[in-house]
Amino acid sequence: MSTLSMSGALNMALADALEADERVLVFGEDVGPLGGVFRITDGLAARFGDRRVFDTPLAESGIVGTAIGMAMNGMRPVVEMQFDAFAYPAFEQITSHLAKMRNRTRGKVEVPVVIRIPYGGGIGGVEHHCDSSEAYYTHTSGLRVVTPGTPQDGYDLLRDAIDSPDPVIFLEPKRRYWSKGEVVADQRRTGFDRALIRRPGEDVTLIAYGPMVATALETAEAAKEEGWDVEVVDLRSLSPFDDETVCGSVRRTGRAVVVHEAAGFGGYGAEVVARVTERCFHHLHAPVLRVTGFDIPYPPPKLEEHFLPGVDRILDTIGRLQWDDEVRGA
Amino acid sequence: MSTLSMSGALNMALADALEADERVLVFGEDVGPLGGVFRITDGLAARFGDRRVFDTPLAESGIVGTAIGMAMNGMRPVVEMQFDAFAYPAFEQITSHLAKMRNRTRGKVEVPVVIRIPYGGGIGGVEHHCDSSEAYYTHTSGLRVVTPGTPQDGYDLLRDAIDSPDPVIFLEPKRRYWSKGEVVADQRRTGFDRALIRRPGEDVTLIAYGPMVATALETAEAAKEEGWDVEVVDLRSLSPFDDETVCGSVRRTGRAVVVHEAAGFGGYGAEVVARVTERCFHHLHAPVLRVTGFDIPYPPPKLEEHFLPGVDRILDTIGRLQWDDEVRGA
Amino acid sequence: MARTSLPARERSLLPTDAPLSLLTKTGEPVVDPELVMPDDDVLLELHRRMVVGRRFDTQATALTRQGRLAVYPSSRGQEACEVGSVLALREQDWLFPTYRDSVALVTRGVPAVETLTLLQGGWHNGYDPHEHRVAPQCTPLATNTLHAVGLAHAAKLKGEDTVALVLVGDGATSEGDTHEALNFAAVWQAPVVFLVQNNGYAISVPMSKQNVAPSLAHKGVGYGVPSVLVDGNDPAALYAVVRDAVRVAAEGGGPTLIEAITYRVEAHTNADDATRYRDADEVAAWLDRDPVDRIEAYLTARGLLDDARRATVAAEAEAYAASVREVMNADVEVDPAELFEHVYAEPTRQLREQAALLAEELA
Amino acid sequence: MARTSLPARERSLLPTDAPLSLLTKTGEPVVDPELVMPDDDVLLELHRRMVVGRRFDTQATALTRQGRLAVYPSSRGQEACEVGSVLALREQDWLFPTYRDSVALVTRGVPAVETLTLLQGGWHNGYDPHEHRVAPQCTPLATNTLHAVGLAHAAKLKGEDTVALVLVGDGATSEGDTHEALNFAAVWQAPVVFLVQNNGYAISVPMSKQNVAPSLAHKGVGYGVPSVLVDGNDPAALYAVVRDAVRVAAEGGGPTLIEAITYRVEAHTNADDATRYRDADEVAAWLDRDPVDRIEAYLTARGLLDDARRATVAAEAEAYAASVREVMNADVEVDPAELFEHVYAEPTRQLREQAALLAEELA
Ligand SMILES: Cc1ncc(C[n+]2csc(CCOP(=O)(O)OP(=O)(O)O)c2C)c(N)n1
Ligand SMILES: Cc1ncc(C[n+]2csc(CCOP(=O)(O)OP(=O)(O)O)c2C)c(N)n1
Ligand SMILES: [Mg+2]
Ligand SMILES: [Mg+2]
Repeated sequence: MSTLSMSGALNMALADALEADERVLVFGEDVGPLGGVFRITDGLAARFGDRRVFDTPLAESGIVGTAIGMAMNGMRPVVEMQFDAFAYPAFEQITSHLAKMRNRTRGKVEVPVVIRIPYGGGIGGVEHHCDSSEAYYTHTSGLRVVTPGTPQDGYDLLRDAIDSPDPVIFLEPKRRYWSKGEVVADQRRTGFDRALIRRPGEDVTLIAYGPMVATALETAEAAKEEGWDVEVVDLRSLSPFDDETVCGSVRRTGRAVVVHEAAGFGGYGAEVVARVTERCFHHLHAPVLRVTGFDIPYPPPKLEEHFLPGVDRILDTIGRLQWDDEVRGA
Repeated sequence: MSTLSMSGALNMALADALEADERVLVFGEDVGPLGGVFRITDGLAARFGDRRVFDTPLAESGIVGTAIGMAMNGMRPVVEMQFDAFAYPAFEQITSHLAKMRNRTRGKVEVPVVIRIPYGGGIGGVEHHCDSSEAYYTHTSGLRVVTPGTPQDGYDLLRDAIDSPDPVIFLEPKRRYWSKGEVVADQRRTGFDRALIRRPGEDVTLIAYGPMVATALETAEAAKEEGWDVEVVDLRSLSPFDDETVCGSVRRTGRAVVVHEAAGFGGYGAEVVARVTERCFHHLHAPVLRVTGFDIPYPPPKLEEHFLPGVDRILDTIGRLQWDDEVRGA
Repeated sequence: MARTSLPARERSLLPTDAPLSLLTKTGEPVVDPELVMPDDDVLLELHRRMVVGRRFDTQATALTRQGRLAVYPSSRGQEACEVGSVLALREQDWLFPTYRDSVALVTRGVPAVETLTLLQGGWHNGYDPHEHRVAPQCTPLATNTLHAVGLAHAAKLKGEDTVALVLVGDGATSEGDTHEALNFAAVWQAPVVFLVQNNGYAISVPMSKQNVAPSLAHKGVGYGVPSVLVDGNDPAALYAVVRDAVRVAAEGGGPTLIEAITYRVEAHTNADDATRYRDADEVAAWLDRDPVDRIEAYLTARGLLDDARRATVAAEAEAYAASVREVMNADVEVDPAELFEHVYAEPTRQLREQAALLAEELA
Repeated sequence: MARTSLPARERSLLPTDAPLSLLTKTGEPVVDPELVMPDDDVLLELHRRMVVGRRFDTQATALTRQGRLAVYPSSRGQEACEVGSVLALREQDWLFPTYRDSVALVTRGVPAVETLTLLQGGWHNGYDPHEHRVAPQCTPLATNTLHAVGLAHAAKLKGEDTVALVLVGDGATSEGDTHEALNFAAVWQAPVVFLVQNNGYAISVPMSKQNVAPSLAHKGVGYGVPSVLVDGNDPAALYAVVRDAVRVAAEGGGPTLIEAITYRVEAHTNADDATRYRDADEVAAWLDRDPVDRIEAYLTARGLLDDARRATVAAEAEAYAASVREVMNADVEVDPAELFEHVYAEPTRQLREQAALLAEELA
């Protein structure tokens, strides 16, 4: 066990995966000698050589498309998209091929590719560097979409993703790259597609993932002052969704709020609201609410604080959950 | 007024727009002499010449990217993507530029581009020819997304889309291209971004759009036998969403079902459920349910009937809306 | 095969002005210092497979009229490419075909019924790609070029002697993926061969609206990929050129781009109406350059093909067509439950629920 | 300018082996039959703008250290490209720059504070593109090539005499969009000039991992686009080559692809650590080819630049830097309400609700 930043944990996961399985390859833009613009692949090219860790020409469709071909030939490519919005050129390869290859070939062709995408805002990045693009991938059948909220999950989920026979979109919350935590290697205890209750509570379930897990936990602390005992669920796997854990929590608390950075309209939170409502309707004291980014392009650095869901906005939303029970009724 | 198929109505709309405004250009793959694989641009190249209606090289990012440049120079390009999945190569141009250009330039640069995309299934098409990709676009702030359910709306909405100063994703329900209806030209009465109540009813609101409008109306007829008086709302504009019309209906009926062809998980229907539930919670006798495609790639022709929402599946779902009111309770 | 001594290739990246050929359109042999005529047995095999392939193609078109296929994109007129390229592959090589390349598939040994599964609508793909080393037929244009490069590069990393041959159309060369694939292949010196079947049209769009360079083979220059322009209706030249490129790739010489000038005799698919965009005269002129007639003329003149062999081949083609008819006339068995089986390695809980729902509906 | 007689261009699509130049690295004039040395006043203007541009660049880098800019990608060492290309444009022409081309913007007349708005973080873009005929600085690589082609083609359709000049880096040439743009431009014969600033690196990735063709200019061949290879640290040659290409485009001669060989002296941005992937020696060798020194040496030898003028130019540069410091040191005014204003022509009802929500929070 050691104390690591999430970026350190991700780096360790890649190194351990490269060590454990020679079919694992790491490639993309600047992932070689530079170690990636976020240094997630730092030292890997030197350690594993440029046949296993290498820079590619600058073309995202090319990176994903060739990764598919390599996977068809038995490799396990782990590729990096430099920033969220720069994965869009690969959208056709991801949607029409990566997601569908197994299904169209009746399981005959597996494409265990992991696409690592640093996503989300909060780092003062200029336009195109802070998109939260999870909804594009979670709506695409055939993909797994996971995102860690802690360094330990950075390690565990990335190892799981690389081991998975399915293609995985691995979303890295870039504003949490430098957050530290204890990390135990090689001891993955929570299933790859399970949500986790990060903090138990009685009154309301706060559903978060990736960069918002820390914000949700902070909110839970602050909520104590208001007299609310908040349960925080970290989804971890956005697709498939862990109905059991999430609905179990909401049925207990009777109230829920979903939090994410992405624009709300048609965002991932809508799915969470829809399925939780459908499955827990009679346990709900109030509609499941969302705290999300506004329905606008990600703002410029000097305005991002107004966009990002923070403790106050989440508390306000919890406050709107009709705590006065008599209000309720058909 | 004349009786036209939806494809005829779309063709007439393009012709009238080309006639009305010389800045309108129509281009894409096979839209010239061939008139498009669905013949929506039939006759236009001959009538308006190959400077206004023309074939491009085969490259969708190229088509959308050059359309953006043309719009920057005062044109009003109306481009065709041949099938839904073949718009994906243009995803970066659509998401990072088309949707954002006005915002990033503080309104200084307008890009009034219309992207016509035949979408959805039901025509026995092989893989990649039947995607319902609306959720990718509706989640992208800055785009308008509209889809007609009738020939008249084919005409009206396309004219409105071309006149709009905003970029519009215009989704054409390909299985309804050949459905006929009365069409009045040049007399657009319903606002571009308004939903329409296609059939009034008392008991339950069926929310549909595009190819599912006809299916919803059929279901409403069939539901009479079960004793349910079904109201059918045709969304028309998927983004922005007409909360007023939809919530007005649901508050009246107290029950709602959303129908679409796309996979349910993270689909557009989730947004409808989430916002309707949030806004109408205390009027709801049951959770808002969805009838959608399964969470799988669109099936091969011989299996598509099992995938597509049909009258029976929708009726079954209406049946699950807890008609026995005493069941309800916290 | 003098052409391919590597240093020479490196110096001159430009393709020849005129397409390489070994047979004139009437079947006379051409002496080209850069190409060697394939052996007689290869030529006879090319002929046999082209005749069978064409018969398969005609049969498939007929099946669309009987409603047995949802759609069929014919490669009639392109048999030199379809057959010549496949026969030039070695067993361990991989083929990355498009929707138009059903004749290439059956030539590679994929059973007809498995080849046609996609177009019949029973499933998205009917064969085991690993068994035949044939990727699923690709519809999103040009995307298969990248898969081929990736597979070839992986082979190189593993030290396997495998070459990937990828087929694309003239229209597909305009897509960004083709460009990225040529570049990745060049930078990695991946063992991959790009064969562009320039059949004159991308559905209705003629070459003049697609590209204004002297040839599509010229595209290789910008990547440092040696390019060859070849007469795409000359099966002997096609075979020789692809074989050569495969050998170079296998020897570590990197990728080659081949443009084959050919013609799509039929409409884009049975659903297309080609009279909207091209003249009967143009088609007639190309019928005159028929690849099957050409090799037949040559082999006959050489005394290698007599009436007896011609009859044997024709009979084989007929028998094959009959067998295709038979399997395709049988109703396809489809199982709705299969819809949920292959989406993930293990169906998710959600998919199991949805499968149960459908099963209940169908019960 | 003999080079550009159109028939000659059409015959030979290949760029020259060596980059064209008009000044050696020590500033001696080169006689090139294909290029004409710009007039003296142009050379003096090139010099002045390059000195001012470099000072601007140094100032901007300094502003990152003071936290006044979120990030800054320096174009130090690339001033011949940044300034030479922009001065070669006519007023009615359009420029499509990238994030690296701030010096090009200020040379074009965009106020510094508007140029730096993006990097300062106040808004995504600070100037009115229509006013300056400068598209917003583009970050998604190569996507701007297509916008340039579209704008140029629309100009042609409207009968306007407008040429679009698009700037991209060496790395961006690998993206599919570059390929599609070159092809659309060629097929449409659009009045567009592509200038690739090959500064040796795409962040950390050197040319050897990006492209193995003899040059990036070779890419023009595959589209039928005439290509020019030019010394990117030679402002005289840069100006002459771009001017020429603009003239050809304006006269209906279609697109040109120019590759300028230059070098990024600073790291990719202030946030990058270039020591991880390149040697100090390499940088030193390029400092020796400095574009500003080069034109200064030439003008001094010609007697056109004396100490007095040098001092005037230096003073202008200092004064400009001071003004940049001043405006950039003022706090940016941002208005959260603006977030909702420009997403659509009219804010939707949802956006008005969201704006109200935020206003309430901030009240
Ligand atoms: C990305 C993409 N865009 C559009 C299409 C629709 N489409 C199918 S075939 C075709 C023409 C292809 O022409 P070409 O590459 O020359 O191949 P050919 O059909 O002539 O063999 C088009 C536009 C597609 N399949 N994929
Ligand atoms: C589509 C896309 N992918 C990745 C990036 C991230 N990125 C920003 S600059 C850069 C390197 C660009 O190199 P080059 O084109 O040579 O331009 P230079 O920075 O050297 O001027 C990369 C990879 C991006 N901006 N856009
Ligand atoms: Mg073709
Ligand atoms: Mg560069």
